[in-house]
Amino acid sequence: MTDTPLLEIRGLSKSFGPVQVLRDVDFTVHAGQVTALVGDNGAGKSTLVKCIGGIYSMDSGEYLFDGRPVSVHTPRDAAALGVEIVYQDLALCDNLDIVQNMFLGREIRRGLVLDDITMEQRAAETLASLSVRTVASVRQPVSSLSGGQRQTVAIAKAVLWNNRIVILDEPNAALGVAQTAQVLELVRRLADNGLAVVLISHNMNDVFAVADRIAALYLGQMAAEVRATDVTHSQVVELITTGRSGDLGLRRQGAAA
Amino acid sequence: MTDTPLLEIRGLSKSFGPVQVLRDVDFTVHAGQVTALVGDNGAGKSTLVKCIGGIYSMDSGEYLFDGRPVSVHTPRDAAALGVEIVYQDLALCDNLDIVQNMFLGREIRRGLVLDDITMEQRAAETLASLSVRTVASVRQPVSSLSGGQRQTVAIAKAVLWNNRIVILDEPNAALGVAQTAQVLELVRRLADNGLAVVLISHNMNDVFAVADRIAALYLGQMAAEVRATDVTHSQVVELITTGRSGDLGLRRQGAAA
Amino acid sequence: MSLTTLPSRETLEERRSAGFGAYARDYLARIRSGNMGALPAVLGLLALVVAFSVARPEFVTAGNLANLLHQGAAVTVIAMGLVFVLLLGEIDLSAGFASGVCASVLAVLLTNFGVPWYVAVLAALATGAAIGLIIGMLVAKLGIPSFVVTLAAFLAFQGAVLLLMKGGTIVAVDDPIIKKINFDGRLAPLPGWVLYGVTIAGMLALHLWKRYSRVRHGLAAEPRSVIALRVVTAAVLLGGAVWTLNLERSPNAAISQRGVPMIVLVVGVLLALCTFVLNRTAFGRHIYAVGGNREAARRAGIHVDAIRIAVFVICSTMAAVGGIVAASRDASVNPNTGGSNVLLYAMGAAVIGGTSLFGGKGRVLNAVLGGAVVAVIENGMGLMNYSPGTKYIVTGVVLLLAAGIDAVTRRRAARAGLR
Amino acid sequence: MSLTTLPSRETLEERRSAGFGAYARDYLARIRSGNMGALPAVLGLLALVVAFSVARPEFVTAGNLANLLHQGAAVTVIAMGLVFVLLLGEIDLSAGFASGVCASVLAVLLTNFGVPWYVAVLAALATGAAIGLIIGMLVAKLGIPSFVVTLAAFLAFQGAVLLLMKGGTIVAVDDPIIKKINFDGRLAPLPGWVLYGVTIAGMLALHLWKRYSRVRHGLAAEPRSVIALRVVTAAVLLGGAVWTLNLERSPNAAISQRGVPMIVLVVGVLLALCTFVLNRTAFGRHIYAVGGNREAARRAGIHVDAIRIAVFVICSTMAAVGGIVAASRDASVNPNTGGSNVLLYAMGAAVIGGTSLFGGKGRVLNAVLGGAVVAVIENGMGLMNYSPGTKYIVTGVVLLLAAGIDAVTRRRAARAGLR
Amino acid sequence: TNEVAGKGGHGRPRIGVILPDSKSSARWETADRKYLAAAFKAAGVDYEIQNAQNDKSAFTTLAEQMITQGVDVLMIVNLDSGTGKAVLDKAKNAGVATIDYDRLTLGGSARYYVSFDNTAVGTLQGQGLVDCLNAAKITKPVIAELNGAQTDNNSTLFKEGYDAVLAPHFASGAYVKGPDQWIEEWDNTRAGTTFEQMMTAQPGIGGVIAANDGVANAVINVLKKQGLNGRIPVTGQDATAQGLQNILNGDQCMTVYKDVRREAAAAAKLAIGLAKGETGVTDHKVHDPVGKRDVDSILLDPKAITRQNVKDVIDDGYVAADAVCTGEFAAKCAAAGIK
Ligand SMILES: Nc1ncnc2c1ncn2[C@@H]1O[C@H](COP(=O)(O)OP(=O)(O)OP(=O)(O)O)[C@@H](O)[C@H]1O
Ligand SMILES: Nc1ncnc2c1ncn2[C@@H]1O[C@H](COP(=O)(O)OP(=O)(O)OP(=O)(O)O)[C@@H](O)[C@H]1O
Ligand SMILES: [Mg+2]
Ligand SMILES: [Mg+2]
Repeated sequence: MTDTPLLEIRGLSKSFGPVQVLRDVDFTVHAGQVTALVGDNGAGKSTLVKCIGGIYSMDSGEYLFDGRPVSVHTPRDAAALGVEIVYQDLALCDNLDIVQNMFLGREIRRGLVLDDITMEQRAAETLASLSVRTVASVRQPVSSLSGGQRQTVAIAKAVLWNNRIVILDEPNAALGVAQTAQVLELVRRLADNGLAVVLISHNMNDVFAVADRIAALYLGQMAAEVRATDVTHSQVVELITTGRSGDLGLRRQGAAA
Repeated sequence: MTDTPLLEIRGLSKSFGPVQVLRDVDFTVHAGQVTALVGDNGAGKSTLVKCIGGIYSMDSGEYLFDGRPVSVHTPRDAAALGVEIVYQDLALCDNLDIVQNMFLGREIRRGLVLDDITMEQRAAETLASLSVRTVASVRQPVSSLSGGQRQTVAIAKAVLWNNRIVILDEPNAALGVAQTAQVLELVRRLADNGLAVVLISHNMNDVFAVADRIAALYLGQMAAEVRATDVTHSQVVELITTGRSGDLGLRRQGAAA
Repeated sequence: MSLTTLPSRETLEERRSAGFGAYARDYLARIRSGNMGALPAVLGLLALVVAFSVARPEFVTAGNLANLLHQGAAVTVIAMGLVFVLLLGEIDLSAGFASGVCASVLAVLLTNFGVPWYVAVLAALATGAAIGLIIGMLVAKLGIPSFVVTLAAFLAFQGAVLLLMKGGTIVAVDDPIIKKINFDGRLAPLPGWVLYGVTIAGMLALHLWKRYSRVRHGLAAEPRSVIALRVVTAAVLLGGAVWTLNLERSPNAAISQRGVPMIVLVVGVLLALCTFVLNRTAFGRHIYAVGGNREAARRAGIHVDAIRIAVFVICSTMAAVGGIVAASRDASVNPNTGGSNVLLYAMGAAVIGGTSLFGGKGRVLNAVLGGAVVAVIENGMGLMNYSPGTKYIVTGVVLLLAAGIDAVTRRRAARAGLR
Repeated sequence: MSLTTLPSRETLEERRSAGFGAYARDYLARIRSGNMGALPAVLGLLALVVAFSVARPEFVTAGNLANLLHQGAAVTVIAMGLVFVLLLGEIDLSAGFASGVCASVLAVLLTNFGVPWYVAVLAALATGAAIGLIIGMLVAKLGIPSFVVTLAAFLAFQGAVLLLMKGGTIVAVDDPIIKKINFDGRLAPLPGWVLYGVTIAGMLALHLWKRYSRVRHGLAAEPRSVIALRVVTAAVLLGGAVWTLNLERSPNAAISQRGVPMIVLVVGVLLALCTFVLNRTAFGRHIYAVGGNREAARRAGIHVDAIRIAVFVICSTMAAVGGIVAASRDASVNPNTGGSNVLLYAMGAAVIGGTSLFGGKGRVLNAVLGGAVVAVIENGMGLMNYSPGTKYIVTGVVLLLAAGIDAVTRRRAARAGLR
Repeated sequence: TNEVAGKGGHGRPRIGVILPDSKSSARWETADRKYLAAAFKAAGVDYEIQNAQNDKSAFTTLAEQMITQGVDVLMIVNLDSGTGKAVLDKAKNAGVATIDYDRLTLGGSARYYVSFDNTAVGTLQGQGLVDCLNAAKITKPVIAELNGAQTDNNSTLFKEGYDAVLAPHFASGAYVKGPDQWIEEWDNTRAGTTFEQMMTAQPGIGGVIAANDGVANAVINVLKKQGLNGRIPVTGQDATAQGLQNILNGDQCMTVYKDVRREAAAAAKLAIGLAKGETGVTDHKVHDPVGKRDVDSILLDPKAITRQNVKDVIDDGYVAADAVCTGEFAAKCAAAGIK
């Protein structure tokens, strides 16, 4: 664990028209750690992630990477920093097949020509490593995949690359038992290899299984960022549902704002 | 518990082009019970549900309702029988607002004119009852909702009506802790009111919390239909991942077919 | 199934009691976030009017205002019908010539067969409906893409008009009632004012009634001040128009030409009707649903095929109305009625007004505004003394500018918020 | 990041070693499930050819086959360009007149300024590219809907042609090289056969190479029998065409007109090039991605705006080629070149071929097939002695039937499977 | 001063002209506009000349606007009689004097009609074809007809003219009636395709009536491809530079020369007189079968042009010599006595 966080967001606010979704949010991510981001439905987790990924522009706030301020306005900017995100709404191209989706935007080529063979091989390997056994062919269009299969494709896509930060927005939502275990193991392995991993999940078992740190959003505000070993299940649930738990969490006047 | 099942599917097979997804599946649902449908990713759960809902046509098989054979070819046929389904891929109209989506196809009118006021009131009440506290307005288009909020809208839509069967395909996937509890409670209450409820989930805690019976699909075949009290967590997980567990599940030659 | 209502409904109803200030802030924020309704189209229109008025002072005379209304009516009516088809993400290339076919039916019946005007009008409308029914069936039941079906219809109707017109002659339409529609029908000044009063009063009553019932049921409602602002704006704009149109505009002292042209009434009634259908009936809601997500609509038990067929019927029937309006304006029908640029202009009017070609988004009011943009451009360009080549180019550029204002406003606004 | 490969890959690779029988079953199942590639378009085309041959035996003469190729070329080339724009869910209404503008540039430079042919051709292509660039920028950077931008361009280009043609005169194009393209250029019989041989051999080599490398890497590959079937079919069809075109077709004994028209080569090369770009390059893949889900493509780091601009550049440049082809065929350019029904026919060709107006779905080969359908209809109808009215109607009906065969086959097939 | 209020409000007489399009024929923009404008300018009247671009609705729009602006005389070339009639009626109601220029509006209310005699044009074309066939000694030729746009009343009149000439030859069996089609919008590309298909359907075509030079040029290009140009006579109309070149080449048998200057001058004179409150002087009466009335008319005679008298067109200044005698044509011009 180093001292400068790999990624630091300071004072992020974001509104959609009249609705303020994030208020003055601070969020830090450290290399080699799994940071769990939790919060109630509509707390603003996905919005925060989309701001980090350059999908949404920030209304105000600072974006520090490796301690240096950077400006991230498009997904390309984020990718250039080494930030890879699996969004909750997946965003796969339904008209493309699994291989094409997994390598989208980073196709392997030989000269001008796409190297479909290598891509197909690597896609099949990665999928298999995520315990997906029911995909008939990696040349199937993703529109014909089951919910969990789609989810797996999106996850596989994110881990194919050498990144510095991997953010997973509810990756286990649609996954089966074996696949979930596989993904959690993957998350742990990524962090152990020195990457920073952010995991968003509503499942406390999953969170406590892998997280080093837990950040809880409550109604668009950061209620607490704590070490996973310092809190219990029920404390985190309390943070999620009420924004505070004992001396952790938002001050009362803050919560009322 | 009555003797004739409310809904019975016999020998259902379904292929998509060269891929056979369901093979000779039998499935029964009883009034007043919660039937959990479990299975690995890509096992065919959603496909089975879509066949029941009239989204897909059945290649072969029988569809019995109240013991009588019926033919269900469109979602309207299913709705006419009193079957209401929350699909995994939700299928909301992004351009419509929450109220409009919730009452879609069953708008309340006064004469020719839509009764928007009544619909808005009822939508707000139902949402609130599902612990959704972060929706700014029920007049928001659903495209601006968070994943969990969308899920809740879809669930709310299904339970607004007087049905005989409610089928929920991974309803808790995107839901927060409180909302999950609320939905499980709702599922139990529906069954207690005499409805037949089918719950698809990958979360064994949820399954065991509410299910009376458990049906396990394995690679498109029905591995077992058992009472929840007769099996353990780990047995069900085994059924899901290997198709058999002890003397439960598929015969070996069946699994090899 | 009744569920217990939990207490925490504050957020849902936060804005229920908000006053004018809060509402205005809300509106500004919504504008900034790109959700601007008719504003950009109105801005584009305004810019055009100002530009033409500066270039040619004749542009802002009573006579020219009346001309403009007559000129733009047919395209606007067809555009209104197209909105229905576009809302479903379908297209109707045949709407222009469908209007021609219906106009031919009208003219041939009136002139060659001497039937009474109402029989001819009914026959024209029925022809339109039948055309729409056939197109709709081919699209919905056989699954042929609407682009192909209506391209085929586009060709076939051209031929049908030629046959109906016996190979290229023209048929005069001299029926006085038909000519009232868009040739010389006018409301006398007094009835014009009366109608104006009724319209404004009706608008006010509707708004207040809606507010009253929402408040009574404890739902968020517009503050009275907003309603007042809206009604007063409408009253001023409409009042100005009525006043201008009630001026004498005849260049010939022998004939008086005061009063609001009848066509304004026709378009107004159609606008109200279509808006009512789309916004206040289940049928209209289902159109938006099918256009937004066809599969979701199907799963919700909506008769998707029926809706698809219905919009084509509506579109072709509106095209028939457009054809009648055009026949009235020209006092005749010929093989080119509904041809040349009519279709593209009508589609353009709908799209400029903000209707999406992908379905699910659009309003009939915007088609009327888009129709006004197209009419203003055609009218204004007619006053400029350009050679044909230059005129085409300038028309294109002006259209682009008018649409560009719209796009750039929306975009600037959208930057602030979403994507 | 390398992940350990788990052992259970059977399902993924089940079909790797499948032979012809399994492949055929697979193909039939795929057909039954509605995934039929070019088959329905070919069926529609075949039905048309048979129908016209029965109605007019002249239809199947060598001379008429050559005419057909000359006549359909311009629309087909424009349709190929439109596929790129349609793949993105955009539309280009200006493609027809853009081809007119480029043809005018070519003609004016050649005839009035006497520049060499290659300079004129380059200038025409550059004009096309510039047009596309401007349209693309307006669409992608300002966010004006492409329907509106290209409608404005549609108008402006009409004017531009008039200005270039000095108000409506005809400009002759007499350059012998340009006329080779689509007027009188032919491959002599022997070179024709040589080229044929090279094409078929190349096709075979490509297929075998692909199979070889896939098998070498342990991936599922087509069985040899399927490759053989495909290559033999192509060889027979193309061979028949070459043989027919190598017959003497000149009505004038003094002039021989044997050989494959040069335009076949031009279209063939463009088809191969476009197919290569769409299927085998990252750029092509990104076009499909942006068309399928623009937001997903953006999140994958694709320069969405650049892609959007690029497709308009390609489309307009192809339109320029189409203009050159048209100018060559008419040996002249007039203000109507690229006008009247050219745009609609080109769009129709693309859409009949199965390209979706919603983006993400379509192939250039299908545009060629669709272009053939349109050309066959026009050609066949030209042999019938109908009055214009009847001709339009019959053309519409025939188009509908051709497209209907396609739609109904797909639908019947789709019933078995999805939705 | 604001001139919109009506006739009374301004001093200078004002004339409005609406031309039909710029694509069916180049004459409207290249000739008529020029000559009319010159005449009006010389007479010191205010004028406005607009082109409706073959758009019927634009046509009506333009007329309404001219009437609103208070023109004293409205001169139109109708796109079709229907819109023409509507416009003329509107003008009449507004007290504006009206002239049908070049095309008679059937059933209309124009006060005057100025034109070439269109049936006579057709007669010249028919006779020209007969002469060329005789000169080439072609026996029992199949005659193909490519008429103009069916929706253009003038096309019908042309056709009446040449059909009347050809009918006896068909009846006697000297000629064989071949394919006979209308060319929508006078579209040259379509004319080329149409003729190709005619050749396919009836390979023995020996003579072609092409309604104007553009259509003729398309036909000639098809013939060139077969090496048949010059062997099969083709007629034309309008004496365009292209047409004259085709005639010099021997590919086109004849064209019809309508001296637009004379037509424009006659119309302008009439209009200027009307605008100043005088009555017009006319020499003919043309019967309008629909309106069942005789219209006071000025009718001008068209002239057939063959290789022998191409010179006349150029000497008149109707077409510039350097537009025709480019490149290879210089020698042919010289041979035809053109400088
Ligand atoms: N485009 C938008 N326009 C308006 N409001 C939005 C938009 N996107 C999100 N919101 C609102 O912002 C809030 C936060 O949404 P977000 O998707 O970030 O929630 P979340 O924490 O990811 O929830 P979940 O656990 O359900 O995924 C929600 O109340 C949502 O309605
Ligand atoms: N339209 C389709 N075309 C082809 N294959 C399909 C189609 N739909 C589903 N499949 C395949 O059928 C299998 C079962 O899919 P289904 O969606 O029923 O799985 P599921 O049990 O719901 O899985 P999950 O838990 O991931 O939701 C999958 O392997 C999937 O790839
Ligand atoms: Mg979320
Ligand atoms: Mg599923």
